[in-house]
Amino acid sequence: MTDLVVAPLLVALFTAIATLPLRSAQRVQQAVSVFGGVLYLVAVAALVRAVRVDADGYLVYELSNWEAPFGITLVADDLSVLMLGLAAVVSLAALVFSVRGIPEVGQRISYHPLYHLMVVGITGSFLTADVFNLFVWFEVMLMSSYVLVVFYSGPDETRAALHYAFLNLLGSAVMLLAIGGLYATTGTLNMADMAEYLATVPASQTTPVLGLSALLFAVFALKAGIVPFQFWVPDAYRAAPAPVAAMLAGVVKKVGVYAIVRLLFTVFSVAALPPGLFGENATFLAFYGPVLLVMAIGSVVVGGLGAVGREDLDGLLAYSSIGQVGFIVLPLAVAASAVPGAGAEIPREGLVTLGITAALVYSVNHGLAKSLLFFVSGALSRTLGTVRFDALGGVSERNPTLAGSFFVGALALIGIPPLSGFFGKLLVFDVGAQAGSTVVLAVALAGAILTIAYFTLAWSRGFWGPPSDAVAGASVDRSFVLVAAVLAVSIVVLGVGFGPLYDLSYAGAQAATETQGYVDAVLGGSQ
Amino acid sequence: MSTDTDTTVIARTVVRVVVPVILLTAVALLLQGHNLPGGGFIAGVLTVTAFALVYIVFGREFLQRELLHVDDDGFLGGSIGEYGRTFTFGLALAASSGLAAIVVGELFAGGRYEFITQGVWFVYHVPVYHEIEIPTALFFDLGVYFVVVGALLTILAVVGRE
Amino acid sequence: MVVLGGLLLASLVTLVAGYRVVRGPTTPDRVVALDVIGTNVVAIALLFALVTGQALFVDVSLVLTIIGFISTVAVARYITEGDIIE
Amino acid sequence: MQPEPAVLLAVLALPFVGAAVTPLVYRVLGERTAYFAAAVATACLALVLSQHGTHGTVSVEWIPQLGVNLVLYLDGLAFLVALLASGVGILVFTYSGGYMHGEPGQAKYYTTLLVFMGAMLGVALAADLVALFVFWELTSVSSFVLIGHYQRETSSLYASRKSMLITVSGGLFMLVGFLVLASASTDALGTSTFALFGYGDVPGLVENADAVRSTLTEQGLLLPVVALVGLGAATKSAQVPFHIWLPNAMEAPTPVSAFLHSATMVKAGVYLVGRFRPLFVPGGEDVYFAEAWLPVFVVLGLLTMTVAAMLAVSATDIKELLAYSTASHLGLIVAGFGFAVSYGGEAGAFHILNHASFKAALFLVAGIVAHEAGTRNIAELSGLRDDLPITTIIATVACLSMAGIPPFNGFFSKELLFEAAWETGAHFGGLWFLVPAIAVFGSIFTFLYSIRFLSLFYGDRPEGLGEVHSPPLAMLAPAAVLGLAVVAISLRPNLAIELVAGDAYAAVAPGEAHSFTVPWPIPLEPSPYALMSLATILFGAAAYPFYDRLHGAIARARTVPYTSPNAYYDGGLAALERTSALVPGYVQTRMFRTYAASTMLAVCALALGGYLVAGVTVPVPEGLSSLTVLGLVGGVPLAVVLLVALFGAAAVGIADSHVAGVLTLSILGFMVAIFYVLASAPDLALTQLVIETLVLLIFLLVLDKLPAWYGSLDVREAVPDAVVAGVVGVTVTLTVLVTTSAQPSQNIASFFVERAPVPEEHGPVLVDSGGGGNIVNVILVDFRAFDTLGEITVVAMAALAVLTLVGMRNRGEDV
Repeated sequence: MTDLVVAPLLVALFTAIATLPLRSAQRVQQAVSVFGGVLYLVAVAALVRAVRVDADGYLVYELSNWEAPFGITLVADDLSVLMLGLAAVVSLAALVFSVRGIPEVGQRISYHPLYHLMVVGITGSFLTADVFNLFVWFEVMLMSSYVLVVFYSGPDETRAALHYAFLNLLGSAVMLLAIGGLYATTGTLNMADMAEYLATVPASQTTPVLGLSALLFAVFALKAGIVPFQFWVPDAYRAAPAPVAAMLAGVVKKVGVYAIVRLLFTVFSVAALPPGLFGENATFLAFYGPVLLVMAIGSVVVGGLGAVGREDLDGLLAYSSIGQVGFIVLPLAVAASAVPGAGAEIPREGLVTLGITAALVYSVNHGLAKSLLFFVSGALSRTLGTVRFDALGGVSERNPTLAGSFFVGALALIGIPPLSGFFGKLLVFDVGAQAGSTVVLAVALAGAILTIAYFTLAWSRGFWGPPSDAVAGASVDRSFVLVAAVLAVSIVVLGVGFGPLYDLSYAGAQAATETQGYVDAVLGGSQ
Repeated sequence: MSTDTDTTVIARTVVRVVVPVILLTAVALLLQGHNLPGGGFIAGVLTVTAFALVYIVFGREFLQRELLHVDDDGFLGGSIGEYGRTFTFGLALAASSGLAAIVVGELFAGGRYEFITQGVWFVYHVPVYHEIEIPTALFFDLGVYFVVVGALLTILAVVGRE
Repeated sequence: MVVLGGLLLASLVTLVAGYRVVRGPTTPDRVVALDVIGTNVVAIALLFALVTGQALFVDVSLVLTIIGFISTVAVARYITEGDIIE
Repeated sequence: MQPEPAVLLAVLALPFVGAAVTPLVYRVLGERTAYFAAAVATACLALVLSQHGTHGTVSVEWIPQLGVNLVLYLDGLAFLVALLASGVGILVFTYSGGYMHGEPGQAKYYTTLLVFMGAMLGVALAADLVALFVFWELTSVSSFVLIGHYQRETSSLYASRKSMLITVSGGLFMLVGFLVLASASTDALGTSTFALFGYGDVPGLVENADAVRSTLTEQGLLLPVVALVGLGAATKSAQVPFHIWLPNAMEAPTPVSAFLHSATMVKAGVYLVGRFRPLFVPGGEDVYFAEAWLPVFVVLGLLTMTVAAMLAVSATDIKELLAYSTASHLGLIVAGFGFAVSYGGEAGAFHILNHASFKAALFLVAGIVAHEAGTRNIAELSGLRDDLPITTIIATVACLSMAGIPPFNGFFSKELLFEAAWETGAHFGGLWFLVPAIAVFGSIFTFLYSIRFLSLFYGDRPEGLGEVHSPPLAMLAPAAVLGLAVVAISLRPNLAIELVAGDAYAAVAPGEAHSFTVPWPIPLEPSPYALMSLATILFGAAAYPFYDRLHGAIARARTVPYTSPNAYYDGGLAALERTSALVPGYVQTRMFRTYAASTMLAVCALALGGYLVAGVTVPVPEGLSSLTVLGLVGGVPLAVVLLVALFGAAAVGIADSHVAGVLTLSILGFMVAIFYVLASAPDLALTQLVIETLVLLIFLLVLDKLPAWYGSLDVREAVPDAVVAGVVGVTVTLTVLVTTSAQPSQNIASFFVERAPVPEEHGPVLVDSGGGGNIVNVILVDFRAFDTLGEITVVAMAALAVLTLVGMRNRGEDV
């Protein structure tokens, strides 16, 4: 049943369509919407199962019945289904949270369709094997997220959304330029076809491709909020309603990360550089290794430093997202430098897989933990009307479950065992240690210490201390507590039983580096 | 407030004549799209310009009451509600026509047709035309048409209201 | 040759009208100039259809002809009423 | 004899299971939950005791993919620490039953304490480095929660954050050390291993100590690994300069201080040093030196021993005194383990036991004093012996032991340290004699504050001291048990060594090791170390009359700027917050101009960097040399069209009003349409023209909502903007030039051209071809209909966007 590949996307799309005319029947609309979220999770689960059980590990779907590379192809492999799984879990949690967490008028006007269309965009981005189609799903994802960020339409929200929208529109223009250039240079839009072409044609014929790939990379980095493309992040996350912030930080950011991994490691890793700066036999990754490293360091430093001094929980979480994405990019930088031909002293293929595995594990952990933290912040904001630290305090006395969930999420991001975040940190450190890179280790340690510094600060200012008047008189909606608690439990479970997540991430990392497997799966299907 | 006195007779008369022509062109573009310049998108935009012309020359009230026969009952109702239903229908149509391919594939071709597989159906021995070509893509294009019409009119109406 | 000359002429007119759009000085000046450009685009499309023998471009001219005046009407309304939709 | 796997697992599981059910138990038992917890601890102790004398590994598969398993290892050292964790646990839980009477948050308190106990047992038993780290950090986190128990107090919040920052950060450094070690093990053992002790077919690091050590030395990683592991140990065991969190940690309820911050958790650090000792100290008879290891830990230990003892003299609060004293004694143990000679290991192993016995007793005594007398200020306390007779006896025994007076147990372990220090100093001679000298110097201060603490119970009872109650039995009994333990070990030190400490020594000694004995009741033969002990006591006694002066002098010395680690901690955090303010100040300025400029410059840098690295050559556009390529027929008009478009674009920038700007923009639209016509793209031309009209309408709708004036142009802003724009322009132009000149050997376009129309031979139904004459449309609705589907959702969302913006305006979150 290869139709399973397109199933999650269709579920989300039809849910969006179904919620559109139900605007007058609020309860029905919410029920349909949440049911759609559940169905999406089921569809993704079925797809994960199909890909994992299927011996090849690739499910290829050729839309409109046109064979690759001519039509648009969707590919579900270990890498994309891992990300889809994360998206399904976080999006369902955010959806349940939204039912009470978004003002009713807003839900009626447009929230549910926009939300599901965002999921459509995310799903399409994870699955597509066509660069232009990727652009389309990016647009779908971004268009909906612009609106969701500006949802409350106050002056702050409008400013944040404007910055978000303008910067990403610039990004879209750049992406279009890059895609046009890639088409002109390689004669194809299909990623597998492009990879095969780049691998077979001498480097001298495709010299512009590195620069074009750099343009694409910049756009993905913009989506992922990696320094120096992080400018939109703090304000947008702060302005967005909590479930949207959770989705942006938890999943949309990971779309950028996914795209970087997919394009750099699956497609451009096989492209050879002309002899020059990086010596003979260098591939594009030789160029990206140092670039990623610098960007990772910048992210860890800017995000970590920025978070320490914030006066409100949302701001802290937003800056933290910049810092945490640095931890995802850091092992990718090591992996890129370790690819054979990337100019590393000793190319170590094991390190490449390990680096990507670390990035994927960290992505999943960050997706769960950061969305959990945004939910707690949203629950407080919805109940108290503010998340400024000077108005918080004593939440752990008033609502131990909510506070406990926050604690678990914060510890997961710090990397305390046996939570899922610990293994993320462990793998990042391990990548640094195995690469023998003092810089990587120093940056990771500094970032981790900054993480402890800001989360202990948030905890002591917001959750301990004497309860403020606002906190003492407030009672948090049960659905918020439930969502937070379920995610907290899942973080503990994923940590204690880390094996399956590791297997999935490792398989994902292997899928990312298996260019030939990807090419064979996509192009072989038609021959 | 009637807008009848605001615009000149010339304008109103010209619009009366031109709007049907525009709509007819739009439909023609929609139908010929598969073989000649045209298609759902351009047809949709053209339809919207026709509505825009009515808006400008006759006013919103006239369009709602006289042409669409709806009352302006609030932000999500009235003409805006109608436009909303239009693009919803368009989306549903486009997506369903894609889904139909899967279903047809399951039923008749052993699951061989993927999402949005299009086909062409030729009907022979039709008087005058001899043969007619009916592309299934037409349904998809129709969806595109309704989305464009509904969405652009929504924007026009909402912004115009302000 | 005549057709080619026509194309050149239309381009020249477009150029002159473009100057008027840029310079103004009043909005009506600009609108009228823009209308002139529109008309010339119709001409260019038709001439091009003649040159290449592709009838397709007649469609373009047709559509432009029937909607070309909308912007003029809209701007006119904007100038007189300050708002184009009541 | 091998340990019983089920028993070891049960030891580990019991506290966690207990913790899980504690909230429920608390609902039933209320404050008597203390005795439930004590029962759990008793069960653990019984299980630990049942494994006395066994030795070996037990492994449970956890994450075999990573080579990480739950490997438990029992030997003398693990047994000793497990014994302390569960044994002191029983006493502390019982004591809490009295101490915590009427306190808030008891369910959380007992849950966390049980989690801590489980984690501590885990630290003691884990032989897999990752598993060890797991439990290690768990103790830090439970300590964080317990220090913050009085969560409304600012001082608790400060203390808990400090301990978390220092111990967890230190733990991360340790983790890095572990990973470097594991990475090096690949080269040393042929396979990467996290196991300290081998199990199954997994090799252990300690068993292959020589190979691991030589590999580390070769790779220059020996000192880094020792230092990283040492950082973990030093932060956890409050070694100078990381001792600063321990005095603040006294904000925790006193039973917690006794349990975590004296008897067990802080022992995790010294335990770690002991654990790694056989890996880094070479075995053999006449080994006096261990590369990297000895310098690091002897210096760290002796420094801490001395500095912390001096700080204890300057303390004004009894718990503060005990906290510094704890750090000092941990320094002693670290120094002991640091020495390569066997006495060092003996001193460390034995002192772990001794220190736990007397220090836990003293903490419980301090708790009784604070609880019953209502103050912890040393200056206000004196002559308590009449009010607290039994407590006084306990305190006397424990203080004399702490002071190192024979024949109390503290003396023997300190004597062993002196032996180690003297032997090492004498072996190398010269400056090395400083080592025993410093050991004596530090011990004098230990003697001083021990006697000072003791004096609280003797002398005159001050006027200001109010009524002092008798402590409840639940508080007195545990202290008495610990006091009796001190007496018992003091009476039969060699039995204690034979039963517990000897095995612990064997565990920290490299290679095969035997137990040891100490001369009881006092060493009779004159020896340098006996003299050192004598000197300590004599100097101490001589200096005691000047205690107050010393107290004042050290307190004043602490105020010297730049010498206090606390000032660095506080200053560091403050500096961090100041630096943090720079991020919104300089990076996240909320100025779109900066954002866009930085983003675009970064994009351009990446692209240009890419072109540069790949060595792109800029092709000369052929179009410039000959207009004919633009199309034989449309050549000149095309040039004119593009030229007009260019001027139109430029004119938009200088238009004097919005309407003028919008109308000028229309020129551009028309020119593009003509361009499409000339380029034979009727579809595009059509779309362009209709969209042009619509855009104009929408512009006109919103024009009067826009501000009429944007502000004047500032040259200082305009020039950088122009530069950025120029760079972007160059990048885009370059991209277009280099890509349009590329000649790919494949192209999917030809496929579309071929397949789009209806083929000659078609049946009644056709699905293999596009079936349409208009390729553009066939691509849109067939070949790439999926893209179109995405794009129409974008169009629909644009409508929803406008609806949302207008509909939600000014409603905010309040609706």
